[in-house]
Amino acid sequence: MIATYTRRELMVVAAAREIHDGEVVFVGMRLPLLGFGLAKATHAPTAVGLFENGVIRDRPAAAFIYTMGDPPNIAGAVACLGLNDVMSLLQQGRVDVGFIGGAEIDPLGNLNTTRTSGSGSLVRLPGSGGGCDIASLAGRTVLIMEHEPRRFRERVDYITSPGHFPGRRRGGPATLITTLGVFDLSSGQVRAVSLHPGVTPAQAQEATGFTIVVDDRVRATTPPSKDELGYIRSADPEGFWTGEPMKSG
Amino acid sequence: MIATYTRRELMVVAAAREIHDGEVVFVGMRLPLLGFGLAKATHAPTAVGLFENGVIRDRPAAAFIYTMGDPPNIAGAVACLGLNDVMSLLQQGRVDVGFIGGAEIDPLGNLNTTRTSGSGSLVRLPGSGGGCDIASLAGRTVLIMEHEPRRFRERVDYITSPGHFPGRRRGGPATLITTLGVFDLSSGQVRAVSLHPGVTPAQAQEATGFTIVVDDRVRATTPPSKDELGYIRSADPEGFWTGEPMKSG
Amino acid sequence: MHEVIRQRRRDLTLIGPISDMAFDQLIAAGTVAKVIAAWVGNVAGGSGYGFRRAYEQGQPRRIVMEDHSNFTVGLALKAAAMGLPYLPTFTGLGGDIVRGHPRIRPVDDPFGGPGLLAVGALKPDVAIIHVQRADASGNAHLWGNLGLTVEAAYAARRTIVVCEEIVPDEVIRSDPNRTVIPGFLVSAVVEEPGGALPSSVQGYWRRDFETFLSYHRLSKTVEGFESWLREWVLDLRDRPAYLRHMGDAALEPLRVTDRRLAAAANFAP
Amino acid sequence: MHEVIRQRRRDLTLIGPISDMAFDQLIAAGTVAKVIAAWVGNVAGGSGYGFRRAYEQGQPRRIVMEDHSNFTVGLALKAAAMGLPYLPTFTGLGGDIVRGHPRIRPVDDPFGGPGLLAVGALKPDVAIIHVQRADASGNAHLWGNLGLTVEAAYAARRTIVVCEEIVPDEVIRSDPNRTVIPGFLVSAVVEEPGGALPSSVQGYWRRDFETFLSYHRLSKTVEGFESWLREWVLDLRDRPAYLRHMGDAALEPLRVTDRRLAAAANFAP
Repeated sequence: MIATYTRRELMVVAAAREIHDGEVVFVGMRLPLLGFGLAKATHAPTAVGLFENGVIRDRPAAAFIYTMGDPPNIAGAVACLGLNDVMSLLQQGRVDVGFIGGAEIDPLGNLNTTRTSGSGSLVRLPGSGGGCDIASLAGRTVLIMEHEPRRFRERVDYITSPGHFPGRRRGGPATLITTLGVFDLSSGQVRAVSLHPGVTPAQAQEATGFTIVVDDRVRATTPPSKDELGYIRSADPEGFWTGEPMKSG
Repeated sequence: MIATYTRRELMVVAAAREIHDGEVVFVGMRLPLLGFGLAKATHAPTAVGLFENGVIRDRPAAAFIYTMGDPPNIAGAVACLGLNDVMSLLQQGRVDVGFIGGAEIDPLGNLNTTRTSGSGSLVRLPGSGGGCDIASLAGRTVLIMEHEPRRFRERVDYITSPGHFPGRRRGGPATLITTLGVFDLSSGQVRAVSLHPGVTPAQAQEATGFTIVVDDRVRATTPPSKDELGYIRSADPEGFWTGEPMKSG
Repeated sequence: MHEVIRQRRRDLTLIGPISDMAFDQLIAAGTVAKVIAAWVGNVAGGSGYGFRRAYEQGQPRRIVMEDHSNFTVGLALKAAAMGLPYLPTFTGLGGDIVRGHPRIRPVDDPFGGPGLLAVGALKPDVAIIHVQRADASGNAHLWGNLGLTVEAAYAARRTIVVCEEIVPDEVIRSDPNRTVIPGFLVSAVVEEPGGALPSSVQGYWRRDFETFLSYHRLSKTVEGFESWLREWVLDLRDRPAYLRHMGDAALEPLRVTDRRLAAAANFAP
Repeated sequence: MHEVIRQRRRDLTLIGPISDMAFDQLIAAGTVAKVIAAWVGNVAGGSGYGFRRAYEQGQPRRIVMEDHSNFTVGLALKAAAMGLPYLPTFTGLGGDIVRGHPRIRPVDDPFGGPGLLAVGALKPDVAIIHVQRADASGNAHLWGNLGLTVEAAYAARRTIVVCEEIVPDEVIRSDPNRTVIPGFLVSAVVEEPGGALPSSVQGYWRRDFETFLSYHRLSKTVEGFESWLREWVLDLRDRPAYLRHMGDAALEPLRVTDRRLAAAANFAP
């Protein structure tokens, strides 16, 4: 029997599986942070995490943090440098994988977190933060999205974090993890790798504002194990990030 | 009655007089370092000293140092940054005055500390160190030289530390302190401000490989006071830098 | 920040990579004409409603937004800190942030490599820096989160150091590598314990998360923001009054009382 | 450094701003083909005789010299550390160092300001860094003199950390701001107390000035250098042997025994 779990929890597990042992990971907050901690606790014990504010950790913070600058994320870090220092390492190509969230995405993996008129009226979003830098400079990127038609657009209003484009020097979107499934972006189209248990190919296509590649016999995302759930719930005891519904990025 | 003193000691006093209170000073080793300490102890108590290795001091080291990286120069410093940090402050224009020594000089205040064939055969000198950077970027520079004909040349073999040149952004050589006198370089020619006691205008001209401007009634460099000598001898008790003869730069 | 609002400053330009709710408050209070940043919102909750009202509806006034990534803000300040007109970078290529950007232009690699972007220097008139301790000359010890604090202090025309404690200069001299801002760059030193709240200060204050959440809730509406502004800014004279208004019950849990000291470092010569 | 000579390495390129006598020894021992530096000599005495013999007479072999200023070396390493092909600067304009330099070229300011120089990135194959302490993963605490240590470690393809002490990782974690080199940049960690002598290590070793002077005297002649090399390098197996050969009478006065500890910094969350 498999414990019940939220889609957020399943996404954390999927994010963790994108991290290989020994890799240098540009960690975001929220789900990717939990994914990094889960990967460290399971299959990637020697992975190292960089935060855009300059913090470098080889183990997650001992207490729950709301932002990467919170004191528990600095206490016990192996290094606390400046923003430009870790960005320089990122630009050097020393970062294997980075995580980014977005409000809108297109088939090339371009992310918009700046402004949109998709819903008719102009909506201002917070902006890039480090997203554009991770998208531009990491060895590969893993994108995390709420899977809704209005967010999956043929062309995003504003390219905050560049996806695949001619002349890209390095990296680009590799994987997209959504509330409905896990998708491969490496080919410049959105191809379903797995859909979360209970999600049909038709539902996935309906929830996407453009055509995706999804095999009728596409496998189901492997659910979290008891241990994986145990870790996630100890790291996010109140479900601040992993409870329903997902907080919008 | 005036205490006897060496020419090196007189040069230290002359160097100290080039530092105004409240100024940010790019300090070298040897005579300028003693001059900085003397200025701090007398007329420029609030001057701040930068060292090219990243050290920032508002008082001289408590013990004699051979190099700016020696532990006594770090202990008690107000800041110990990196080389690029202090060089960045220098490039920003935050440094009022810098001191440079040279093996050869020309009328424009160009200094050569790289290589020379002046004496016939090729002689390799240590090189720029921070000299070129100070000459290029400081608000003004004070040059310290052994006054010998072979060192004062119409044109130096190699411009290690640039003097006056068309299109200079900032600064340039202001004052030259030698074993024979103190000279103004701001006008693009070498003009005697004072000659050390006992040095005649003719001797100064003879010791210079090009024509200098020296008034027959040029004043004598004011000798060190007892207090000034007291400071210098406490800072350089064995005369490592201020005894005769001068160590070549 | 709150004093800036009390003084009814106008037409300010705000600069920062990831802004905290202070930006939202300054914007919603109408003090801001322009924002140069990579992310403006509430680090706890997401959207900054005051920022959105100003940007989307021009309430209480229109603002000009200069969008950046964290790295381009960092490079713009670093360029000024280095005394350079620009710094080159590869970040942003292929995206819209750098397209037609007033401070970012394409530039060639003089050594024949692929093209880059030049990020123009950004020189703030004033940088306000909160640190743990400084001496009376402004030599400042900062530890924990650094972000772009040092770049901002180097780049700015005037730097104001706000510290938890003004300490004897011997404390600063005991660890010159901890001095991230040399005093000769500092125009003023202010001793203001808790001056960074609701943000955290390593070893002194925890993040006041409740205030982030309640501000986020209230600032959803103009009325909510106005009442928040009155209660927490306009009706309070200064920072001590703010801390008194919070009350010990709210303040004490935020105060760091236990000790996790840095391992000894010997500077003996 | 001495082990490099014992292994009879050849055709090395040395990189550094202000070189200490180690450069002179490596050059005089014939291990060096090229030097990229701002200053090569003996910081105590001035001229580096081994360097001069190689440069002036090609003894024991010709060397190629790439002359720099301290800042251009610093910028070349910083460019590589930042993952950039170059960094711009104003230093050196009007002088001969930058004229026809293989790594320095004129470049325009894309914002229309005065012209600058571009210093090309310098990416060492190996950086050897001496620090006070590191953990087994290479996370290194360094204090005191920094120079270009951090830039070199970031820029190099491989970084070797030599430390006075390998410490438990909790010591490093207690002060993450003191970690100047993150372990994932480090290829190897070597515990070698006194490994930096005759240079100083803040809080551990004073400068061994006598050795600088005696080397300076002896290295005036080839014969003098050869005898010095035999006694202090070739006839000694390793660094402990070097320290034994120095003898306690010479070694003990160099050891820092008193304590001037950095003021406490609390990292408690």
